[in-house]
Amino acid sequence: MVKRDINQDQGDSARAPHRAPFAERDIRVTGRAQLKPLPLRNDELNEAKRLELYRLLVEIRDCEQRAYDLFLQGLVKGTSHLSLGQEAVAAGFAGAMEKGDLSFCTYRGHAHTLARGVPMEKVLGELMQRDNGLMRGKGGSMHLTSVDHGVMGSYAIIGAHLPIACGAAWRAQYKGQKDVSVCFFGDGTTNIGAFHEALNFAVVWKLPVVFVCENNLYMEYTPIGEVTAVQHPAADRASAYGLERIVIDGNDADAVFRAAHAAFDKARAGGGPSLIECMTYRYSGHSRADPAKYRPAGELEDWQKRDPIQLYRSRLLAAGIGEAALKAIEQDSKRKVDAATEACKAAPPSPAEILTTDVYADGGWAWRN
Amino acid sequence: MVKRDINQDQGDSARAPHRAPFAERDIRVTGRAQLKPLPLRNDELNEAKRLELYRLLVEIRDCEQRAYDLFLQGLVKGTSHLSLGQEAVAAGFAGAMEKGDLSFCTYRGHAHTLARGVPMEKVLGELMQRDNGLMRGKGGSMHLTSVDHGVMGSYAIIGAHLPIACGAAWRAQYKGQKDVSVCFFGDGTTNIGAFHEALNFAVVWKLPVVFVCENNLYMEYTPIGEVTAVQHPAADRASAYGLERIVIDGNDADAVFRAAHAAFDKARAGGGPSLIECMTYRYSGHSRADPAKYRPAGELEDWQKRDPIQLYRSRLLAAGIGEAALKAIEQDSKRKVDAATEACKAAPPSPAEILTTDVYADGGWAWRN
Amino acid sequence: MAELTYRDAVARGIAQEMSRDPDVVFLGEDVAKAGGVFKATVGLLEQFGPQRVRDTPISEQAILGAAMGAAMTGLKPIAEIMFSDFLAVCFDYIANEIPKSRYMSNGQVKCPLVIRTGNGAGSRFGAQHSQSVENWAMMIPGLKVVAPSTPRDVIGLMAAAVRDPDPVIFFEHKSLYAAKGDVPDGEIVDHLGTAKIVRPGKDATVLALALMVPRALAAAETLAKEHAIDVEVIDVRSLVPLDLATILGSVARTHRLFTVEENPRLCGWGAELASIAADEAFYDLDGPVVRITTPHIPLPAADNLEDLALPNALRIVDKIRRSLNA
Amino acid sequence: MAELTYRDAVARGIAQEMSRDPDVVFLGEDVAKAGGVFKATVGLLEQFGPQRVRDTPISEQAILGAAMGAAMTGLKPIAEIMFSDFLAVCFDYIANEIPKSRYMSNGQVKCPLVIRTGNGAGSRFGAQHSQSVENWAMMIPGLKVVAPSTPRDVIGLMAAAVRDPDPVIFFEHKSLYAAKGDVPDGEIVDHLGTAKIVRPGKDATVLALALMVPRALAAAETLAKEHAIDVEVIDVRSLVPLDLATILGSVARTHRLFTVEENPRLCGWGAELASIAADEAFYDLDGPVVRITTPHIPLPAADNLEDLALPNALRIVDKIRRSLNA
Ligand SMILES: Cc1ncc(C[n+]2csc(CCOP(=O)(O)OP(=O)(O)O)c2C)c(N)n1
Ligand SMILES: Cc1ncc(C[n+]2csc(CCOP(=O)(O)OP(=O)(O)O)c2C)c(N)n1
Ligand SMILES: [Mg+2]
Ligand SMILES: [Mg+2]
Repeated sequence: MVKRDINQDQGDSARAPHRAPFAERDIRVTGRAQLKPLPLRNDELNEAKRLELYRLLVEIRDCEQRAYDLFLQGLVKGTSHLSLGQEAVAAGFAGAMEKGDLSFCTYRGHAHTLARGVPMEKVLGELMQRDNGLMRGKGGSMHLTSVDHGVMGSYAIIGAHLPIACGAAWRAQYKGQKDVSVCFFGDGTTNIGAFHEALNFAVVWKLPVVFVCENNLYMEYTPIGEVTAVQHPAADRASAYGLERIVIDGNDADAVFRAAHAAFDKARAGGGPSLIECMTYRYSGHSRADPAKYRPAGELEDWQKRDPIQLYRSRLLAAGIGEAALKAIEQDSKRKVDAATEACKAAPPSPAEILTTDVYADGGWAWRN
Repeated sequence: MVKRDINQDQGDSARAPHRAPFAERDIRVTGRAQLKPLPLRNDELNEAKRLELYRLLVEIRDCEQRAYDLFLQGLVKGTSHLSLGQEAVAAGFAGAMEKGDLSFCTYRGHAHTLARGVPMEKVLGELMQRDNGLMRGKGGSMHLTSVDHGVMGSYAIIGAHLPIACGAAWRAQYKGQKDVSVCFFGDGTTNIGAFHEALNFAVVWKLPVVFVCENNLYMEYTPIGEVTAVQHPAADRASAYGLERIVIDGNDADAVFRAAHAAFDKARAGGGPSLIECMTYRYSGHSRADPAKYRPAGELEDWQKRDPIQLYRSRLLAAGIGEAALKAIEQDSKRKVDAATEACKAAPPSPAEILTTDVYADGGWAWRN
Repeated sequence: MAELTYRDAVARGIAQEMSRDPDVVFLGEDVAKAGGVFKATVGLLEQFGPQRVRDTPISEQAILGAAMGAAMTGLKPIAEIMFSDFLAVCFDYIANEIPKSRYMSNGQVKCPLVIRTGNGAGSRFGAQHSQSVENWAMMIPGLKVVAPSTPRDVIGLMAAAVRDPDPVIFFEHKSLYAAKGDVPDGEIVDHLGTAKIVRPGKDATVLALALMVPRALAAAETLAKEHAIDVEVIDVRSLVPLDLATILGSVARTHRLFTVEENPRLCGWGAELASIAADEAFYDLDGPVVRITTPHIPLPAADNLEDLALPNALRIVDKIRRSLNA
Repeated sequence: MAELTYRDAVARGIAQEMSRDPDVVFLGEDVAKAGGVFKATVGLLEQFGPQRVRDTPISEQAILGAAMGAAMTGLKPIAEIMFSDFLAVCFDYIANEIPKSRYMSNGQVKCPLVIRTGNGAGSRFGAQHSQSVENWAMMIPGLKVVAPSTPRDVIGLMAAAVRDPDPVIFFEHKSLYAAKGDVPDGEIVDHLGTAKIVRPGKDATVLALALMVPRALAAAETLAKEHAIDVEVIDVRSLVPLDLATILGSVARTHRLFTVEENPRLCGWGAELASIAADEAFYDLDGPVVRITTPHIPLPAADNLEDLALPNALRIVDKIRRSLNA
């Protein structure tokens, strides 16, 4: 019973009309028709998967919030770019990925990294630039990488990783491996040259790569609509590469999961790339330096009313999942974040000797004899 | 009487079905509907203009053919990229341009340079790398530039000049000047990042720039269809920038002229950029090094049956323009080419002292005191 | 005379030139409404309006291409590339288009523009947002290259760059934006191609640029106080044109040369200056020419590691002391 | 042993490695069906099939990005960038992505790939197709950089590059493609980071690379015959890693150093090598370190002008003779 209900309300949520403030940037879920030829198997979005998605949502939220708090305490150094408000994209995609699938992220990559199973301590440690960090402080928050978890890097030059994801997908195609490369990027990224080259390349070579545009309405401080020739910066360009136009509600973890799943199935079946535009919103400023004063009054609050976590929580409750199960996830998440924080605070800074390690494959940096 | 006839058969030619060999790459003239809101004034394609277009076609053909002959004689040095077969694009656009309008060309730019009125001697001199060349041999055939004629440079890095043309158009917009910047490039160029950035930028800033894709079916040696996600590499991307899809018969000088004229009118009226894809074919190889063996048998011959000069000649005769007028143009052209050739052969090589001139605005190259 | 930050000097320098010449226009990402991600261009939009101060898409090739096209046809654009690391995504314009068009056209095409960009380390941003890349520009024939170290020089060199008929790459050091300095009232116009002896000395010549200038000066004080070594510190300021009269003149007096640079080791501007000295001032030199550089590694994000990577006063003191005593 | 052109050596080198290792794949513009615009990769498509030898769109960023992603995940791609000048349109991959990923990830990410590219002048192609840009790669930490001067070295260094676990930029000189040389039969595998003394001598050390090697050798003959000057010529071959043992060892014997490079004057590899010598070999040196370079100008198209721009045997002889006799 529960299962059927759950599957029903996915459709409902995808059809739910958006509130007035969003009317102008209307989230048109035109991708649905296209999802039909590859329907979800009934067992995909079952209770266990849903609880997993909820856990991802909550853990990402808590960890990002903690990163923000630590920044206020002066413990996160350098810059950092949070995904508060955008958790459903990370959760939905990671939830649909299989072990061996590869993620390519941007500087706004904590969420995607966590979602693939990288421990919070590793992520927070890197943000705090400690020796226990994912890259021992050498990369910093913008370059989170965990090859063991399929997180093939976070890239801080806009657009650079789209072609790189193509390359990983080419390897899968060449070797007959079944993994999919998933590449996350923002709305602003659609206006840079590498976006265009990667999309065309991926289609011509029919690569198993999925391009995911998280449209949070802004580049750094400039509204995307002011610098883009079309309304939907990614989806309205899909036809330029012979791809289908897909825009989904990026605050709805189920909608994201389903779109991801369909795209992955297509990729694994040799059907080539997909481009998915997820409408979402970031609650904080672009980076830790940004108070986000450029946002019109009320915009944040309106989006918060469609908070991905609250939205998903209500849905699970309505679907008959007990409050206790959700509470357990929430408490567990808090414990994890606290434990990770303490571990990071106790961790030493990176030792001086790693300054010059791993420039080359021999482990060192010698450019001369 | 003659005038009316002439205007009539333009429509006919645009509608003429293409012969079987082209069926696969069908030239669909879908731009015509869109041209309607800006109809040609009756006096635009009058007899004088048509004779001018014919003169341009013939002179470009003769000059390019001569360049080829001189290459065979070892007198053209370096590389060179001919427009034999593509003359109607250059003639049609230049014929529609006004003094002050600006051309931005590629390495395949002899035709566009000649079409703006640059003397043959200057062009051939540069190809022969003599002191009488347009840039005294310093630029070479790939960089023909004549600021006095509005030829703002020929660019040899694929795609680089699209953003540059935007900049020139931005100046016109900012200063309230009425000139249009026209940017010519090939089909292969549509897959490079700068294409994408320029198109989006031009539309967002509503710049008076016209992008002209000369689709000659090949990049250097690779058929464009093998490396492009859509059939019409430029036109099928227009919608990604909110632009109308325009594909025209690039071997029909009248069709080119009309499309150019409409786009220029739109640009001058503040309506922003256009993107026009002209279907055409190059008779020779990509560059002087290329025997073009990769072409399927018969393809060249089929296109030659729709030779832009023969096509236009027949049309003018049918429209009542006398054979004598055409012959006069043809003979005059031969005389010009011969005179230019002789002048170039007699011209000295560039003197050593210009090796280091004009690196900086002071005329010299001093990077130190 | 007023105290000003390096950051505010950028806006003042640009404003000075935009007020003077209506052909000066300014474009970049987030530069107009938001005043720039480093807040270095706050107020320009309000003062000069949206036709002259323009936000762009994230399209660095379009930014530099548009600046070039505008410069060729009569404007004097200032283009911002937010971080100098991003010069790599529009490097064709830096290397092949902007610097070569005048030469290739035999003098027909001009390109009077300024590309200003946030350069250098110290912000713990990691390997793709911290590089010092003056050498990327210096190595390209046809460009001019400056890197001011004080608020006053920011204004004066910005004015000189905007008025210059050639393309100028203007490196602002991110770690200097908050630095303060006295700036005279009224118009300030400096000269490209002039180095400044910022501390006279007799025992060795120390060449530095941008953030390395205050560090070299601090090192000089320590060397003087603690080691009785009196070095001359020169703020090179302009890599192209290069003021070799001042630099080689100093070496002729001190007989020793040290360069202090943030470029990673290989092919930095220090290599160029050192090798010029090794040729033209060989017989003036009493000892090795020593380059003090960032090691040849990508930059780490962690603060302690980043601090270790860059030349600092301690390392400069140490290197110079050992070399002079050797 | 067979006589082979430098051009054919490229295809043979690639074929040798593709035969050995199925993870070696090759991509670029017009490289497969057409065999490359320089005809340096003719036959590879036929031999290894369309899955391993692939034509790409004109999308240099996609080419290098795809090579990088493939390298990160298990392939060993060879990517062609047709002319080295075009490295500017994909420079982000050269400067920020490929060389930094291993370091930033603290060793997690590997990037074993080869980027081969047609470098250098002599074809009268003008300023955007003739540059010698080894220094663009040498200045970036994390890359390895080689530039062979003979057919044999093409094969051996290509093998070494493909087998190397780090990214290697492989500069082929366009003006050497037609050059012939003896090549042994069978597998040839060389070592990165090894310079070669191609002519022993005692009066001065001359460092050269690629096309400059035969010119330096020709100059050496003239110097010996006409001026009784006996110079040692070293083919540097590998800029990173750099064989300073060989180079500085030679300087210690000859006491003079000349570099002959095609890079334009400022911040070329010659500057790096000269400044290393001016530091580490200062007390070995009996006279100035002299760089013989292309002047700091964009390259002209006209044959006589282009010939004037590049260092040639005459200029090398003249410079060395004057400097040694000074
Ligand atoms: C090539 C390049 N240009 C500019 C930047 C600076 N920058 C960093 S993030 C950003 C905005 C990106 O916007 P979007 O793609 O929408 O991603 P979001 O930050 O909203 O997730 C910009 C301009 C950069 N990192 N790289
Ligand atoms: C960035 C860059 N990549 C590659 C080249 C080499 N190249 C020169 S012309 C050409 C083909 C261009 O094809 P297209 O745009 O169709 O123009 P056409 O030559 O057919 O007129 C290529 C790949 C180049 N000049 N610049
Ligand atoms: Mg965004
Ligand atoms: Mg073409």
